[in-house]
Amino acid sequence: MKIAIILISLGILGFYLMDIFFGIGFGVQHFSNGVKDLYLSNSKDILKVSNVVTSIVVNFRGFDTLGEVTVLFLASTALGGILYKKRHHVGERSVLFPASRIVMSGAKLLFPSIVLLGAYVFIHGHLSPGGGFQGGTIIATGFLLMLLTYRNYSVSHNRLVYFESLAGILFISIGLVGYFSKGSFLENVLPVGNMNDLFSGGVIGIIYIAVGFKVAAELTGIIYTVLHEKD
Amino acid sequence: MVGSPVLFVAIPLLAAFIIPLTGMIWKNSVRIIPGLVLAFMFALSISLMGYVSEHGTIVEVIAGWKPPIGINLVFSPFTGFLTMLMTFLGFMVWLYSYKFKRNVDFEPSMKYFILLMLLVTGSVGIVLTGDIFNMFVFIEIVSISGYGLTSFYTRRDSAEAAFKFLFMGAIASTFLLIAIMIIYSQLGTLNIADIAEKMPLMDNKLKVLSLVFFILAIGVEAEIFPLNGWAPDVYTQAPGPIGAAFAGIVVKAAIYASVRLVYTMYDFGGAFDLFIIIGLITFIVAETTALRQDRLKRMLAYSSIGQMGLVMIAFGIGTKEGVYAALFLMFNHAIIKSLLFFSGSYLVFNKKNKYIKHVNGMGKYLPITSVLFTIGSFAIIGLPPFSGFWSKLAVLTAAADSKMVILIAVILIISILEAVYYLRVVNRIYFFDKKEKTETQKPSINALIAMICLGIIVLVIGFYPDLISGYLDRAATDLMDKGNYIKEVLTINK
Amino acid sequence: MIYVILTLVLLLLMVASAIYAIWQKDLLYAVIASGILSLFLSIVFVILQAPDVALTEAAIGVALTTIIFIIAIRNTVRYEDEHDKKKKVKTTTK
Amino acid sequence: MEKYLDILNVAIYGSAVLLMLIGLYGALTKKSLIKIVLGLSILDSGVHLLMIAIGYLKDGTAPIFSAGNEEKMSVMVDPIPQALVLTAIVIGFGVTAVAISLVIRLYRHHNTLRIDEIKKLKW
Repeated sequence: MKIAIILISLGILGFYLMDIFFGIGFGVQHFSNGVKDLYLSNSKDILKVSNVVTSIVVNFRGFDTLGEVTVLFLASTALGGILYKKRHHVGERSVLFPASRIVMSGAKLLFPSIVLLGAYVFIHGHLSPGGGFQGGTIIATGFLLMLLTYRNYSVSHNRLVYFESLAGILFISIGLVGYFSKGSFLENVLPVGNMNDLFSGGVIGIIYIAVGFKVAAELTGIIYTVLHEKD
Repeated sequence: MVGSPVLFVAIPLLAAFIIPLTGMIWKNSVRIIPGLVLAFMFALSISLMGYVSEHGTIVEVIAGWKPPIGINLVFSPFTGFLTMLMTFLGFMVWLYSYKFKRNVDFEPSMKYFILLMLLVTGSVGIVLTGDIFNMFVFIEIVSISGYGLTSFYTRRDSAEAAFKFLFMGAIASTFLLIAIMIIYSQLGTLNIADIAEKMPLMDNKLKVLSLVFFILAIGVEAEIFPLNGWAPDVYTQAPGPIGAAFAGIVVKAAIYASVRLVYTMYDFGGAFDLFIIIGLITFIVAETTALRQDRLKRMLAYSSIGQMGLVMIAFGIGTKEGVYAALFLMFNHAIIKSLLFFSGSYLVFNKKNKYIKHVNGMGKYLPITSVLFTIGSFAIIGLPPFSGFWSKLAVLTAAADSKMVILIAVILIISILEAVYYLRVVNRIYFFDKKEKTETQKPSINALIAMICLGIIVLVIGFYPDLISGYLDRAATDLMDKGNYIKEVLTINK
Repeated sequence: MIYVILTLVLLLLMVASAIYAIWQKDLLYAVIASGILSLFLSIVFVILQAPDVALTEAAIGVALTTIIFIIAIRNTVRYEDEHDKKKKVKTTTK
Repeated sequence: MEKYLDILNVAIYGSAVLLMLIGLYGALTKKSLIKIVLGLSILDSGVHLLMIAIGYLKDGTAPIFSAGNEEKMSVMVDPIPQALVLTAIVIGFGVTAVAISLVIRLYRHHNTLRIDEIKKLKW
């Protein structure tokens, strides 16, 4: 009975969703005077940033990114409050299978290059696909590999907090510098440089690096907290 | 101008990132800094309100891009009024819970204040922002801090209540994304003022469907009837002050969001009728359910849902008097329900299931708390010398002006039910004898100060309702004037 | 043409792995299936010209979400409904 | 080419909506808490596919200016849904992490994942 009600309501929902989106159409220009062209041209002419998604995420809609970083911060804070006790001590973590020697050496070999790749991705966020979130996540997966492979590998919790807090403070202080010198939060205060240069886009690169560090620290912290739960 | 709306978001986030560092050096700073920040936000809102009442709406752009491109924050008489109310309540909740006793070690309790501060920040962000996707981000901030705060007690049921809340919140956030994308795909913009201006271009069917998705999504936080299954459990299981924070801050922000959608973004009148229908159903169902509850906090939760229904009805009347009444009701409900939650948690302190029968004879043991609870009960029923009377009168007058006779009858009948269950509790406090010998907890001094502050506000507004009517009047005018909002936002010269 | 076919195949595989993830009683397999869904999704994002999103989805959807689910399964139960299997699994994984 | 576009219209929106429905079905009917969270994450994936599909433009290029194509602005796909999805994915991960930690805690209290045995509060 309950399943029947759920199926019927899902059917109604699906019907309306398909109706809406088939009507909207795929691969066509939907609107005539939206903000899309403004974003593209402003990103090219004023900010000199090649990757438009980056310029939207960091500058045009930078407030969203601030909120997003806060969501991750909140998630790791709430996680610590929810899983309140029975934490393993460092190095006492149980592993499903002990890693073989090949996996251990491979992980040791891969770890620096994963971190390097992550750093590359967030430093070049304004030139090529990628950026702070992607790079930060890649670095976090590197730490994840080490945590899974080595039984007694541990990340200093205090050091994670330092990185997290300092990166967050850097983000907001860049915003406040913009507010106090130009009159608007997160406004660009540095010269924008030339298109396709590493030093282009003014503060965008710096903010994305801060975001990268923050995301990496937060995701590593989340994984570390969950992994150290006693079952 | 002293300060700027962007500081409402920037300063708390800066503080939230600094607190883990200072907490390593000085443990007490994790409690004190959030309080200072909340006090700062309240002071800032007062100073900006003074500016706004003289010079008109402040529109603050982010990153130096004019509104259709960038995100903007709008501090108008309406949003400013709500911001002032929310930050004041946030500060009161902080003051009340500064020494709130709990039986777990200190380490999680430092997270409590960070989560509380960000809960208030997110709600203020929902109210101030002028961009629907930014509103989504703030709603997620509020939700996640809500999940953390709900499961804060280490009892087993609190995690379940939080999971329930999370389940509904996660589904709601996907609906919100769908609604945002429908609007974006048709109009190519995310700015509320810009959408409001271009709304006539949109197909009528899509307009209705996107509004339905919006209401489904925001209704979860706004406790609209079929979507409020989480609310009673969360109010029961969360720490006492958090119940007040939900009823006074989060729900107000969600109501604001739906009102902003219907009054500013959408341009068809049927939405007002939808508001009245939803509000009536919520009001009737919640108040009749509240009558049957045997646990104090569940009763307060259902009463809170019912009051939100009344607010929706008042907004649905659609005239300026209706908006005035709804805002007055929101103000009163925020203050009174916080007072009831604050004093109620001490009346049933440390009891296992917080049944209403636990308050028996508390009038002798906790005289001040009991008096404050009684004041709150009388005020929320709408007895004449208290503030609740004026707001209920305003609702009835607004309904009478619009010739909605059935509405008046329903509100009056349901109000009698409300009186029955509140007076039942008050009766138990004073005229029943305490049966079992259980220890009672005297409120700590900071909690007492917070409660007395709220009680004084209830009494003062009750005797001098004119103190606040100026603010309410300006806020109502501001909300009704849609063209002015669009003009203020889109023609900012920065 | 080739992209159209590739997209269709990927979409079909995505829906299939979603159904498998919901239908499968063994939670570990279900979680892996949802990880595979994310992998296909990130390829579809590349085809739809969204490389930034594809990178994020690949890193978060495939790696981190899956691993968090797997940690949760390790800390709890592996099978969806069978109570008698619960004890057995707990002893074998320890 | 128009014909393929029609097929893709049906296929992409259809599979996105299907993913959402499958996720919702799993979240609403399954009894295991982990299955419920899994359903929610599949629901999220469906919405993300939907959002990216709205921003797609026929024969479009990725919204990145490289040395040769500064003038090809009109054929770029819409960057805004991509930015929104980027935000939504990260937020979704935060919610999933919180949900999983709640699941672990519920398991610790009740020693089961089945929701019909946990139900103490009214659902």
